[in-house]
Amino acid sequence: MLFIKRQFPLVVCFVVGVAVAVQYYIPHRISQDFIEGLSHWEIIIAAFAFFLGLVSVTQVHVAKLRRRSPGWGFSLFFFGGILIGVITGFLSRGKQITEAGAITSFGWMYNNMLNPLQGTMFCLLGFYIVSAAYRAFKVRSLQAGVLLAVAVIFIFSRVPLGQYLWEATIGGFFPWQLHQMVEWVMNTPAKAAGRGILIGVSLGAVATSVKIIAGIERQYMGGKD
Amino acid sequence: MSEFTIILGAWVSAGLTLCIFSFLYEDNPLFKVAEHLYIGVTIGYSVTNLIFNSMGPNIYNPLKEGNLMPLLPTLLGLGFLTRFIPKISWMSRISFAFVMGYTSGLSIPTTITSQFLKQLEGTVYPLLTRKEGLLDFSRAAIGHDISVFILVAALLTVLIYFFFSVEHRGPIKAASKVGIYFIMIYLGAAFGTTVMGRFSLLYGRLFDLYTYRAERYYYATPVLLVALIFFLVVYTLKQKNKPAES
Amino acid sequence: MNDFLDKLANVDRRYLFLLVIAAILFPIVRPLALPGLKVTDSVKGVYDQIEALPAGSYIGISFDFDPASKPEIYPMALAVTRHAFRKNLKIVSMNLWITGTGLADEILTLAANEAGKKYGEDYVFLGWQPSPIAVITGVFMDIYKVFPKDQKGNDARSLPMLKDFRNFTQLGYFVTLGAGSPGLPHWVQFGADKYKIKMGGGCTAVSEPGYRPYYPVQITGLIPAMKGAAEYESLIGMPDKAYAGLDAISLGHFLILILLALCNLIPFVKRFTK
Amino acid sequence: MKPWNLLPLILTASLAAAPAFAAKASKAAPAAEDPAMTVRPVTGLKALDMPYDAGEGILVRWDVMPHDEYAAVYVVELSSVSAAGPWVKAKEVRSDQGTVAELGFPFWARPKAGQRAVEVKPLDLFSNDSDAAKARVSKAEYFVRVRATNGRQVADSEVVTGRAESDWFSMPRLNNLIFTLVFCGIVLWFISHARKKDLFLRRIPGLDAVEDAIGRATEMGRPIYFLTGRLDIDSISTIAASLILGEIAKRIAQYDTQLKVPHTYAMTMAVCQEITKQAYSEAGRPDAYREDINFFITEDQFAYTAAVNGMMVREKPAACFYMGYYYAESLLLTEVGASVGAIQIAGSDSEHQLPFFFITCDYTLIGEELYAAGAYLSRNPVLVGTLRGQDVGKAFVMLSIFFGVAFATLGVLIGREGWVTTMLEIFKSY
Repeated sequence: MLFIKRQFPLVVCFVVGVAVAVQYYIPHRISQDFIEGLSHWEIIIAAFAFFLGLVSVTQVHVAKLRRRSPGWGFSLFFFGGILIGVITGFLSRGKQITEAGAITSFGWMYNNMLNPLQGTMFCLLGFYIVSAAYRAFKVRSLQAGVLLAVAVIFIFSRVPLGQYLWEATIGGFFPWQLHQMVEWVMNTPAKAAGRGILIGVSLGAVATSVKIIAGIERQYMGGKD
Repeated sequence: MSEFTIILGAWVSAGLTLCIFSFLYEDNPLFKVAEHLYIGVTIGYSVTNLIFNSMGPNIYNPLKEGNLMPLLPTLLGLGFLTRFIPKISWMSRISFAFVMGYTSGLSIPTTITSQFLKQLEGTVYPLLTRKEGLLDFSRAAIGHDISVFILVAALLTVLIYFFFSVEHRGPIKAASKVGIYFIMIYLGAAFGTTVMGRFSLLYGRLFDLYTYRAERYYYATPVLLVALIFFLVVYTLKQKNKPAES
Repeated sequence: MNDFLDKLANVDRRYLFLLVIAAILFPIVRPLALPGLKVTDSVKGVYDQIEALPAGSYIGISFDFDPASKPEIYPMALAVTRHAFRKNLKIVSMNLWITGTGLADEILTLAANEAGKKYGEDYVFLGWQPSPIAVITGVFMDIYKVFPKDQKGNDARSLPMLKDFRNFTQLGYFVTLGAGSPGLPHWVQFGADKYKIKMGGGCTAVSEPGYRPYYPVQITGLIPAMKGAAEYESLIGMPDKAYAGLDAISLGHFLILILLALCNLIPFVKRFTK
Repeated sequence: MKPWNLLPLILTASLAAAPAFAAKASKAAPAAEDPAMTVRPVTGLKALDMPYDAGEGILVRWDVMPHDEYAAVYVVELSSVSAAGPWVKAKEVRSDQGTVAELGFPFWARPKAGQRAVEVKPLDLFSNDSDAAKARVSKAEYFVRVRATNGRQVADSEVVTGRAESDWFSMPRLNNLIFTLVFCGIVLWFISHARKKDLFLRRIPGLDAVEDAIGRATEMGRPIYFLTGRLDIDSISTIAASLILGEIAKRIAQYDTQLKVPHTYAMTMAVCQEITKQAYSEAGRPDAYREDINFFITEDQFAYTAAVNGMMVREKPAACFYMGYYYAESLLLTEVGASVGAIQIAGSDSEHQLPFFFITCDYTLIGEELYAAGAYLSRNPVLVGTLRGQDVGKAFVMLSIFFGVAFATLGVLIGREGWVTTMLEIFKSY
């Protein structure tokens, strides 16, 4: 019994890992069907696992309601939201537009509730980028200074008014145009640094994957029982 | 799409937008309502999507046609659900093992392709150029050669910065210092280019709110805005003379 | 003086948020038309074609976008429609994105009321039909097979403007203003290339790189994102939402620059006054 | 590198040069037609399996014909019925096209030069997209013919048959395989040899700050938040983040500080529950572990962000950890975290969000540091061994870049650009 509990999962992890890695170098039809099949499996497993999440979030809000802990009223809105999503979804069988081209209730919910909520949360970034710049962009060191200088030049040059002011003031002293210089910074030093980071990440990712497939990193396997 | 649903849509959309914006002022009941409603709706949306667009076509239909393919992944999926029953919750480890093995196996070759080779592809160039058989020393060519040199130097110094098990002393320390500055240039450039997108997002939302002020929508935005401000004032005053609730 | 600087240095961020709202909302209400906008050839490529059309000739406009891409495409669509009405052209319009039907209708009615144009005589809106490729190929052969009824439901053949109009090959010029697919690539491949009519397009910032190769051979002009829309608005001398958009983004950028300067200068100024 | 491998290289160069010369000549050729220039059927026609594919392509090859200089055009035609059967036009090739180089294979996987090479795909011509048709079409045998023409005269070649087969090894990805084996080998070697001596590790400030961030949270009696990123467990960044959670949970277990890990995907939540439970029991405090440390919110990006922001403002956490891959919501989280005065430590490999983490968080782990954090915190000799392996991997990369650039420059210096482009193919992905 111990083998099943302790060793078998590691064997599964090793076999699946090696098979999927080797598949990349085999163009054969069987290998293509194999990887398509497995990614299909992944979708099905994720679908089942979603119920774990559903139970977890419902438990939190049911506990709040039962214990009347502060803010329990808002959990009603949470369950109301689920009902709205599920009822409109089932009424329109998951479709936002009918064949005839009319918008379904699910489509209406998506356009007038989900879209505005997503769009508005997303656009809070416009506010937070300003407050972050004012609070955090202080030049504490030369490094932060370089970061600030490059950011300022990029912000300045991305807008027509910026180019206009640049040409009106000190544009003449430079042999190149503003956008040419900005593009050079983007395509040479900045891109090379970005590449260096990505190459570093690729080595880290491969090392982590090897540790997992080889069964060295097995915290996810849990304890003794 | 009758006129009524359009007007109702405008009021609901403007109302929810203003509730989320109220979070900028401070955390308040209206934001909590919008937040919990938003979480609930997205979960309802996920459940609907799951049933109709994922479980249906991937599990129900194939099984109906006698294809037993989805049985094994269904077992692995059920393995996750054994976490509810402590006695057999060890079975979930087999499902974990499958998922972790799949991810690690898939990521090794794809990472080498997209994050290693593709990045090298754009960096390993000759430091000299030749046109029609002659070494080209024209201004453009020299400029290109210098750019290639900077490209390679930046990449090498950034890689040196990421050395973990080597003492950063002497030449390595110097190179890693240069690497840090190249990283700062990258961060500055990335920050600068993202700012524009954020403001056009904000412009889009305020543009919508502005359109919903029109008479056709029965002045949705102004009415809701006044109601929101009134509510926030009352709420803040109530907060001041009552000790903060948790 | 020092405590004023301290208060300024860590000012409550909500004042900054008010500044941001002001910077973005003000140009929406009243466009500032900030300087610096240079008109590019690709936008002129569309403007010149419409400008050259004699009064009374047909122009086709397809509104291929949805609410999500409204900030970028709505202004250019409005500008092109206004330009067509000012040149007294007869507009034959339709849309490939079902979710954009309401917006297309809004633009046409707004521009028509402004220019005093009548539906059925000066412009026609055929609406949406499923399967875009079939629609595009169909309208170049016989529009009445694809659109027996217009978007408002009356019989297309009965509209006075369409009396002697059979299909899109009779258009003096055609413009598609879109946010992705189905859109410009399909109009070029199944429409303009096949039936050799002059065509132009407008697109969002994210799809511009993909559409750039079509210009100038397969399309005479391309209006790229909000900047292109603002250029078109300046060409027809009616600064509106696109200008406001560009102004808003410019003001936003300059707000950040001022704040960056401020938060870094305060420590220096404090050192002097101490 | 076997010598015969260079043969195709030289032939390709000459072959590539010949048509270019031919094209130039034809432009210069007088308009008057030379009666002797008759178009003759192509010789040496072969229909082979297209190498390194899943059985979709047939590689049609035929000799370079003398009349190529007069800009002849070749039309490759296929028939699924018979040698005389109805012919379907597969591809049209001018005389200056159809070289081996156009197939896009690196030099170590390129078919023999000396003949024209054109790929045709029966699936594009004969299948109606239904799976049954696709399977039948790709297994069938086809009759192949090449029609040479110069606009007036037409000469058909004899008919050959060919079939597309599935191939077992993708030779063009040989460089990818070698780099992968080298790296995996280095990492495994250092893991097996890591047990003996203790290795030096440079300081990562962000990770040294973990200890006092937890201490501060304990003093203030406020919770600690740990986020594992926007992606599900099918991304290696999320796995790295959950391994770091294990290390941090071990430290938190000793103090009675509340740890909260809000999740956006259920599979990640399940894995993290197991890792957290294991961490608490390894720290000797299985009693302190509570099942609701890891909890699910929703999969939607901004609903999750709104919920976490709401929690932050209401519970005012003392420390926030943002590990894993993030998208635009990074600034929303860190800006609200900063407004409630939390110590914020981020570690991410999403290069487009690093600037926002860098300016708003107290410490930021950049790219590879996210993958080193687990080993760095655990100080377990085996895991630290992998860091050494990663460094040796980086040294190997730097050497190959250095020598790659040096050889390329040398190649240009002594005028052998052909060598340079060929050698640079090693650093490309196929």
